[in-house]
Amino acid sequence: MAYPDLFFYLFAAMTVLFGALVVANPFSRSPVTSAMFLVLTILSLAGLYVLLHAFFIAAIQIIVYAGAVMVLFLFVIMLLDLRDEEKRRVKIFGLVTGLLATGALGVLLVPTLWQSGVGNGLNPTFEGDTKTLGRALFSEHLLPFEIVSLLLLAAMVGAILLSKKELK
Amino acid sequence: MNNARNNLTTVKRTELTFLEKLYVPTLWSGLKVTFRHFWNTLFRGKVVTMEYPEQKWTVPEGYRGAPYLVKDTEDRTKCVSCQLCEFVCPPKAIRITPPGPAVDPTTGNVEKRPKEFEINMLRCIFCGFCQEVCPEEAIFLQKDYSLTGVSRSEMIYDKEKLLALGGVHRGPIMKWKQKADEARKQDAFKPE
Amino acid sequence: MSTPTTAELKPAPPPVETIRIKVDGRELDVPKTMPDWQGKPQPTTMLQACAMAGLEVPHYCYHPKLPIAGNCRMCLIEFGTPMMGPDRKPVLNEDGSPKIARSVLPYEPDAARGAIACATPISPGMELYPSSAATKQMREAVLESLLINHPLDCPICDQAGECKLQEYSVEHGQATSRFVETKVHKPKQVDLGPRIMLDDERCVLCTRCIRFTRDVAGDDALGIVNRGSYNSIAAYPGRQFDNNYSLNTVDLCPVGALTSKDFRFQMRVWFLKETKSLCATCGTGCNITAGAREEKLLRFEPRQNDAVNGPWMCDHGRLNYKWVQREDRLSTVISTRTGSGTWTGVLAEVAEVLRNAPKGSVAMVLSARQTNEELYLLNKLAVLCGAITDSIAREGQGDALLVSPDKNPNSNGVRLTGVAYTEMGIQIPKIAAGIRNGQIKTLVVFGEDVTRHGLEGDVLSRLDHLIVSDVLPNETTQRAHFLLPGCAHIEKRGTFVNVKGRLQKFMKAVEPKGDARPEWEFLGELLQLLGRPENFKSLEGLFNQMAKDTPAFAGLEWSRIGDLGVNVKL
Amino acid sequence: MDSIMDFIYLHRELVMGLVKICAVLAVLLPMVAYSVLAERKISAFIQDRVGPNRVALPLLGSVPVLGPFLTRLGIWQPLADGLKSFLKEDFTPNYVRKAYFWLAPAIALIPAFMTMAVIPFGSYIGTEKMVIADLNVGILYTFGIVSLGVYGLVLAGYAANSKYPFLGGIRSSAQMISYEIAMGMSVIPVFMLVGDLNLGKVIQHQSGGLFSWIIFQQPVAFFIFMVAAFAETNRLPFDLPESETELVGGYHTEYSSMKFALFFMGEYSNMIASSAMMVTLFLGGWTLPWFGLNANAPAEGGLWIGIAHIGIFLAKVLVLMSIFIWVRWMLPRFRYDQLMDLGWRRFIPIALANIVITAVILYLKHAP
Repeated sequence: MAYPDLFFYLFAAMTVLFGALVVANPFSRSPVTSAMFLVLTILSLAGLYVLLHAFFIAAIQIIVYAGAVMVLFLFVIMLLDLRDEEKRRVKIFGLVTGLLATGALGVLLVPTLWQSGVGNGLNPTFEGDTKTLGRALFSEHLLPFEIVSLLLLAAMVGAILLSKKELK
Repeated sequence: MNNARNNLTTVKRTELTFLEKLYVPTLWSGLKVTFRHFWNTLFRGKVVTMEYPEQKWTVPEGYRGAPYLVKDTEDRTKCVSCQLCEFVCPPKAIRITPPGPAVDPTTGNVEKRPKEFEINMLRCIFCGFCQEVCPEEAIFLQKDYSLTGVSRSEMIYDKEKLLALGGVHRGPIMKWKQKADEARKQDAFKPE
Repeated sequence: MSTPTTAELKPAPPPVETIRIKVDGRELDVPKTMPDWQGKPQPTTMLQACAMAGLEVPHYCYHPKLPIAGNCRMCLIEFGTPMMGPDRKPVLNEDGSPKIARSVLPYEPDAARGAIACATPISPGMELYPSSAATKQMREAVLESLLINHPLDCPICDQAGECKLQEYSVEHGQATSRFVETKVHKPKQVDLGPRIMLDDERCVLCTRCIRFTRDVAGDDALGIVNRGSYNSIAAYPGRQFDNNYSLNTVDLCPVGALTSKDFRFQMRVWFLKETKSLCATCGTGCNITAGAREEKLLRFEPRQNDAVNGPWMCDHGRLNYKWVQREDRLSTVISTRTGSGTWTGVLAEVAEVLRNAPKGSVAMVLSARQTNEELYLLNKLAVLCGAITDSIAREGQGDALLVSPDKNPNSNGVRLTGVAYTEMGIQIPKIAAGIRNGQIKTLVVFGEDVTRHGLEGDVLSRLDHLIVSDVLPNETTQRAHFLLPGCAHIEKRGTFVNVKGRLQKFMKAVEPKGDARPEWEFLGELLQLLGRPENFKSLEGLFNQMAKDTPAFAGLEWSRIGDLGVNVKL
Repeated sequence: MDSIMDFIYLHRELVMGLVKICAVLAVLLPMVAYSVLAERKISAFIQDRVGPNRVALPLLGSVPVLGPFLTRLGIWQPLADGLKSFLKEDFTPNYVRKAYFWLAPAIALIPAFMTMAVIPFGSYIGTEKMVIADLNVGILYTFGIVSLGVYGLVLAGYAANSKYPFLGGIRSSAQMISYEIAMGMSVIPVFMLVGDLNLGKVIQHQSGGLFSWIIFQQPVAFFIFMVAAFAETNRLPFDLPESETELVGGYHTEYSSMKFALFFMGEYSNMIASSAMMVTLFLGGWTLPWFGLNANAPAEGGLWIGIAHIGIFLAKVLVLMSIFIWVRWMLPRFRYDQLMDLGWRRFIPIALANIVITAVILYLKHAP
């Protein structure tokens, strides 16, 4: 087996395992532990991106998700001191509905992926270096990019407005 | 007439200039100060610290270090084991064993001397109460401030050690000598 | 000779005849007579009147239990009497009140003339000025003259801390002495007797000691010799001051002149933890104050109880404390059967032995040195085992003052708790015979060396089980199969009943050594192991329970006994 | 023997990579140790003291002149410090969250070491490029790793399960996120100038003489980057996560012995990494505009030039390190609101403006 394949299975297994540990950790129900496993999931995902030669996406994944978003999560979890969360019992209703939803999604996704023939001689030609990505974003996908930017801006303005105690 | 509010004076903060807002003058003066000290210490030897075991601090007059027992000029233990220091000692560092009923004929007019006198230097806080309370001027806070030992028991100073460290006190009060002189005078007085 | 111990305070016959006087301007009715040192009514003195007004007049030679000498002059106070006209009628002021003539010196009408308050009786309408400027000046003068030859050696003086001269110098003295001449140095370290050391320099010549030994102890051994400044106390030539009450003079001495050879230079008095206790040397049960520092007993002093011992106690009892903290005292609980060395283990074994003993096979010899509470619990134990019990009488020599011929502190307790109903010791031969013929297999001994009282070693060796509790080792404890170290009375709390039937309690002065525990504690546990749970948790509870169960103590409670005890019906 | 040579020949990249990693660590770890000594010495001189001058090696210490001189210089102090941190009692309070308590020091140290992977610390020795990993997205890698460094601190604060460490952890998370943004934005103009994210290219760009160093073209970017680096490494005047005077040491309050030493090493390796980044991005990397040291060392006979390049790089790093140390004793600590104000309301707008201005200038320059 070639190195890239080996690493692919390693990272893939890690992603799945850590992802499962985020939501269903048998050893700890601490939100901080869940968050830390989410960070590990993100890191393994970044590893997968690297295997796809999408270095930029991998780096951004780490910087934005692991480096910023999850730190903020942690910040909030620690500030709120979610001790009750550790004591909460698993509810049958939540478990059943969750499994149902996952199952349904699986039913949708697996045949689709099966039919699309992923992994069977599909040769990714897209090199994820910054130049190509920049080109693609700012020419071909300019409109969606700008729309998303606007959306984010609106969200930011809204957040600021909401966090202000009183409007002057 | 005047309520408290009227007595308040409000000092207005000085407006900072643009440069000051950029911290530039502060940075510059900080740099100057630190550099001056750096230069003076490194190249002009202006060190304020002392390298302790080799260089020792000259203890000023009146410094209160460890308490030791003193002898008088006639080599007699001044302590009469009145136990006032033991009583007054705030950390209970002093422990005196009185002599008991046996009379030691060699002590002359002084009937009472401590059989044992111990100061636990680990407990002692150098407060000086013992010196202050002593009616016989037998214990003095001396200049030792750095007492070391390798075991706890070593830091309990016994009478011999305290006397050896304390030395001789040349005070004006020689109570027992005075009494002995008086008694001699009285013996010599022969009213006809 | 009448003694203060027998002088119970009898209620004064009503109505009391009173005299109206003024003390420091305050009107006061005082009885016309008061009991003197022997309890006989005598005209009330100025000092007693001031005491009733709540003002203490300083004094050295005066002592309520000694004849009055009036020689120290410390109690001088200024006073006044109603002025009498030539017509033998009181002279009145303008407002109608009687005019008072202050006492003055005969030829110096400006100077007040004091009277010694301890020996001057009061008269109707008299005015006393114990706080006036003149009184203050008199006291200063007296103190100054007392201090002329007194050495300022408080640091080495054992009296420091409980010295009247120190106290009055602070309260009434002046700070400086004007005396410039050479001080007279009187003899120091004078050996008055086997227990007393005299320092003549410190003596203020109050003669309390002389009066005590002459009038109370009945041994006229002391007197004053030499003249003037050289006055000093001495024993008569060729005589020792060695009667059995000599140490009381140390307590009486207001200064540090008379010191106890036993306590001399042992410890400053302010370090002593003082505990109210009793003397357990004889049946009198003198009240004492035990002084100890850091679990070391240092001295016994009499504690005034006019119903028992007055302010005195005998030397023998006073010095009878050293055995308690002897090196060889019993301090380990042990069972020689199993080698167990813990209270739980040994008590369980003892309980097993007693539970399995057939009726009539157990005998108990219980000392009259145990407390009532312990005897009560032991008696319960005896009833439970069907045991035959006895105690041991201890007869000795008594005297007319305090020493009782009964040398057990609690003989009456033994009788009242039912351990020995009749004469103590008559069951002992029966017990010996029972052991010899094999009927008695188990012997419980508390606080006695039975080998010296009719149960010799060869008798004890026939026993199956010998359970012994004691404080000091002896032949019986050496032979014990189960040894339960107990406490001397000074190490525990409890009550004794003295020869006259006074129930008195005592407190714990020092901790027992090693494993030793108060007997009542482990007896309670033993009874519990034998299936007779006791519902007391403290000595107070035990006493109250005993008082309920014992007819002689009916109606008593620990909290109501008081420091001086109560009389019980014998 | 042959088989080993064969293996090296076949896996040349792997072997050379390992050799370079070892070499970098062999330089980095002593540098960490001696920057602690430098910190102590410089702080001592600034405060009119003498600093560590006691540790003497048995044999070297008795060499006539040199021995005492080195001893007074405190040159052996780091050895003693290191030994001490191993020998001290490793105390774990019983209320801590054990797993995180053990992990946090490692998490704090590893990113600091990993940052060094993309730093080009020299040109060539032989045909070997003097960088562990010559990544195309070098700077992005650095930022990614640096952004993970905060976890060590936050987890340490959380693991200790007591007030001061917790506050330290909270502070560090907020502070690191805030200054990462300013830091990231400040370097964008650099890459706009260079036109590539590869750090090797950045150095090539600066090899055209002293004034081609980017610090002269982008002084504002350099300033923001440096200040943000102070904040990212928790150095005074931004050491709020530790601040001894109020938080007793912040996130590492409960740590002792080697675990504490790991935090210490992490802080100093971070300083070294930041200095190395600044040297690479703004100060011309391993180049020197004189003596023909600008160009890459030739493959043949360029060994000494290659070594000189490494030396130049290290010297520049040391200069920046001493600035780091000096500033600590020069400036008082910022208040937390001042810190946030500086990061969000001053540096980010300035950095944004800098990007726009640079873009405009570049457009005008290259406009046809």
